[in-house]
Amino acid sequence: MTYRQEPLMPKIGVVTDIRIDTPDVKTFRVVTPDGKKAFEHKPGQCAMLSIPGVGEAMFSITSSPTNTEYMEFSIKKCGCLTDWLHAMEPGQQITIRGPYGNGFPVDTEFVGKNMLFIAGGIGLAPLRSVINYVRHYRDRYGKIDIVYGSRSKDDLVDYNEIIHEWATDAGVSVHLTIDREQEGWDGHVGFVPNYVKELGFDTDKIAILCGPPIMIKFTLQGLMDLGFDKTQVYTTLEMRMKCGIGKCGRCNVANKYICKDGPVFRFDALDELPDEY
Amino acid sequence: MRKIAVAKLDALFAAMAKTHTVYLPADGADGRAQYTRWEAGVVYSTALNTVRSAKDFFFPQTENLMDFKMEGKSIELIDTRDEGEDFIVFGVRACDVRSFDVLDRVFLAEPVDSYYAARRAHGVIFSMACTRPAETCFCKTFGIDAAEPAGDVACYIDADTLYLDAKTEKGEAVLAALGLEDSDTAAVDAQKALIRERLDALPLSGLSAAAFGGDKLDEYFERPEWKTLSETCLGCGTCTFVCPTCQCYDIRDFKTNTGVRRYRCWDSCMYSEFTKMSAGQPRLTQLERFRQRFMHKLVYYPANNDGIFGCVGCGRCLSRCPISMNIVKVMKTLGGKNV
Amino acid sequence: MQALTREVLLDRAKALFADGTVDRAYGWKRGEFDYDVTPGLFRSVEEMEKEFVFDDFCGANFSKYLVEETRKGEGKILVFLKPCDTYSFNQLLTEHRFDREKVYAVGIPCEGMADVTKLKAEAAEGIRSITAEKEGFVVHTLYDGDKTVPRTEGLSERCLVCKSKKHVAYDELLGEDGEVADSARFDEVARLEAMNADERFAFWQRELSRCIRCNACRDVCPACTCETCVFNNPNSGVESKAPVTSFEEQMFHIIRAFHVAGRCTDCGECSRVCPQHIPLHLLNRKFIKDINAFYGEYQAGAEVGSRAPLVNYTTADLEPGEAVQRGNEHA
Amino acid sequence: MQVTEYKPKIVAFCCNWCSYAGADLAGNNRLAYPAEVKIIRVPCSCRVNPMFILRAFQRGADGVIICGCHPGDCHYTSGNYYTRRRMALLFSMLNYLGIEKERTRVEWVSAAEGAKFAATMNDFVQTVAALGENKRLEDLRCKL
Repeated sequence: MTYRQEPLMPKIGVVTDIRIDTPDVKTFRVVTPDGKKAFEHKPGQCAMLSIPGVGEAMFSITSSPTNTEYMEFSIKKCGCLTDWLHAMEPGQQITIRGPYGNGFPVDTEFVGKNMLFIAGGIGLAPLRSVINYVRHYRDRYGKIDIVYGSRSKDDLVDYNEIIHEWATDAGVSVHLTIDREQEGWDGHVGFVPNYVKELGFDTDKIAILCGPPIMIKFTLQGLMDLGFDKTQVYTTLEMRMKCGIGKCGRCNVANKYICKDGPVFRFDALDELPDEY
Repeated sequence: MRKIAVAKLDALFAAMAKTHTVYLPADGADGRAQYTRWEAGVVYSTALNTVRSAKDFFFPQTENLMDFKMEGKSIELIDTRDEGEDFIVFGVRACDVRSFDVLDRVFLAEPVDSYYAARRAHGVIFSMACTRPAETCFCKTFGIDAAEPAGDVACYIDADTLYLDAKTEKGEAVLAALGLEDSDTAAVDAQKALIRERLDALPLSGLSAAAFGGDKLDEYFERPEWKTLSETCLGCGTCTFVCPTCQCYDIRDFKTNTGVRRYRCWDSCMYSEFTKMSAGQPRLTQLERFRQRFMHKLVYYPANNDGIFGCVGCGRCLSRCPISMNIVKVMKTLGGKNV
Repeated sequence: MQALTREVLLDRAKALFADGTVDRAYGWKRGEFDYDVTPGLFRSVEEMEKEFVFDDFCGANFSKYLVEETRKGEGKILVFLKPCDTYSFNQLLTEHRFDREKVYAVGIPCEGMADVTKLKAEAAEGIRSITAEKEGFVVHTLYDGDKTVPRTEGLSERCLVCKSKKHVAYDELLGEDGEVADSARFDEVARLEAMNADERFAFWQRELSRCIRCNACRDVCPACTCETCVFNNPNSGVESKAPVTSFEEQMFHIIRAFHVAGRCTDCGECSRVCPQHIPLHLLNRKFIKDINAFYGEYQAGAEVGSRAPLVNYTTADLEPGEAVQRGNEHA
Repeated sequence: MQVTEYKPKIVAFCCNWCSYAGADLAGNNRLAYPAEVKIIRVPCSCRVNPMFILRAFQRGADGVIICGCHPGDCHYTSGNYYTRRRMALLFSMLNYLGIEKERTRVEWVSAAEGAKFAATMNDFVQTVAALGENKRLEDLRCKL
């Protein structure tokens, strides 16, 4: 008896385009060697990318499932593998396997709702796929608000897409902020949690948070103060992963495996888990 | 039920070896039993248990997953899986047999791990009843009956006779091909009664796991006792590596002279770098790592697997831990009178 | 049987807690059976009264725990040190690994500690209890009645060849101090040296191939106190977790032993904790024996501040080529 | 069938201040030594960590030689004295583990000793060639 299907066996992917987003974030476009998408995914799902001999790691898929041609990954340079990825040139092959994780409930709980996306820094990466998905099926959802902040103007990921595509859509409001005053920036200055409070959103919407833990903590508090319920707020978690399929045993928080049962969690569900993430 | 004289064990193994590779416990260089590939001259050891568990047969400490050849910008993926060979593991104790169920629920859950599944399909388990359970044994706590070991074929040694009882079709097929003499069950029944008597007399026979289970997260997670229990833990991997049910693994790449070999190896939640990311470390101290291991066995695993515990009571960690800290002490400390 | 009873130690600990000298104490904790004693940190007299033990199964050496524990809290830590533990204690002090001011060390005599594996081997399966009597260890078995194991057969190897009954560090001493012993601890090394290369290779392959890379030998070693071990460091290029090939087994054990060469006090903890019973002390002792032969007698930890042989030299040191010859010849 | 002559792979760690220059001099003087000797330049012989030596064997070296300044001539005053002690203990340990002792060597070669460098390498290659391939300290995976 032979089991030909092996979840740990990756596919070969080709990096066809590398876009420099910020000084430490690049966005990689990946297709199979015959030019197709490696696999279909849901917004918020992840994939294991690897350079053999360097390592394998989980990254969120930043492109929307509605993109039928390729997948994109926005990756911040922060370790051994990401250093290598950043040093790559287009045409380089990598390995890819997935999709992993639960993704956002875009076709169930989100349908018909107003949406509030709140991201900080590279935290925009997992949200971008949802934002573009929601924009693509615009009539299924209500009003869209996007709050996005980063250290400086140069650290805003996907700046051009935000300004020229998202902000120009009907029914989409984009609120950008940077941490400190900067020359050439006439937008808002301040941290995301405060900005969210200042903007003072109505509670008739779903909020999705993604960013550094400290931002999530204070933004969630801010949303609670505005009257949001934990059942309206979603986030994604990050843990070390090796297998991506709930077997290698390192990404669990209590009995939930982040790679399989996550990375997307609603805050009321997260409350039931111990604070070990 | 079938039988064969213990004096003819070698002939039995030789017959098995015609169709299967046979592994059995044999005393090693250090005088302690280890699973060994049978060949003429290898003597079956009746020692209660091997130092390493039997999980190696299905989930070896290291195994190659695939190879990569890299040239310029391109990567070639080479599937190195082979068909595998049929094998028999003889003399597996009841606790270790249960450990395969525990591992199955991880590796055979969708998506199925093909490496593990192939080995499981090829392996035939001959279990052995424990006539002399040790003071460190507590399989009964987890509902395992050492008098009635599961597996494909259950074996009993009584005086000069080995009795073999096929439990599955796979086991029956192997036994049928061996052409053994039929036997009544009288001797085995008597032995079962004796074993159960002995199990009841063990110092840990009263240990109960009823206080633990999938719904006990809140009850145990924040308990202050974790600090004192884990305080002198060395953070080594002994308990996890001798444990028959510990299944955490790492996937690593080795650069050969011409390419890359991706392999997997056992990993331990006790290691500080187990969960370390470039973005941070969710389990900062040994307390969290220690807690993870025992919570996984006693709470998380049952929560995900219909209440089955992730411990089989084999007692290996009881005798191997460098600081003699173990799951029994953890259960007794946390569970108090209920244990 | 130990010269001092649990009560003597306990009384002293109580007094030290009572007069405020210490606010916590390292000591041995009673286990599930007679032999599975756990090293533990006690925070009160009550805890000690309940769980503290001192008998023939208290092999664990507390010195290494002091590295982390002395970084916490303001008060002093009471630690009981057997003679061999005091050498580790001194060696850590020499390397400035902990604050001596935060420790109150009580030296206690040791009559040698039991090796449970040896007793288990004698008793086959099932130990109901073990008592140390004059004639030896009396093992009350589950199935075979009582068995008496002569003390010399039940003691750990390291205790049978004990290098010293003398305490080299303490704030106070309970009981009698002993003398540095004329130990036969290098005999086994010499026996290996006398073999030919093929035999030695076969011996070590047989032993090291059992290694499961649990790292217990490293993690228990009082000389291994790097904050991040090279074998755990992904940037070292040698990070590894499993003995994938025989090379990796050798690599790990050579480097482990080499890294503590000249600093290893021969406390024997590595061999005590090895779940696979690999005689790891034979690697460490080879280094000690060579150091003694090449550079003069040196006992790590014998005095605080002594310069370890590998961070020292003389202009007349012997050449590596000769060393290999001598390493065999002086056998 | 033609039998190709076995050529051992040798890794030579050479101190930048002496033997590395010595190797240069050997080249300039057209003193031949086998091409199988792969030189790795190190700032001082005491830069050579025991791990480097084991790694060389892992990756397929059949012999490892460390060349440094003559005792007393270290560019950093005393580096080679430490090398001498370390390697004495390491080589003795390798021997104790049953690794052929002829596979490891330390030689002191100054920048002026081009001839000694060539002679040392020739001799070492011959010695190792006589032993054959390193089987005891190799990592079979590297052969893939």
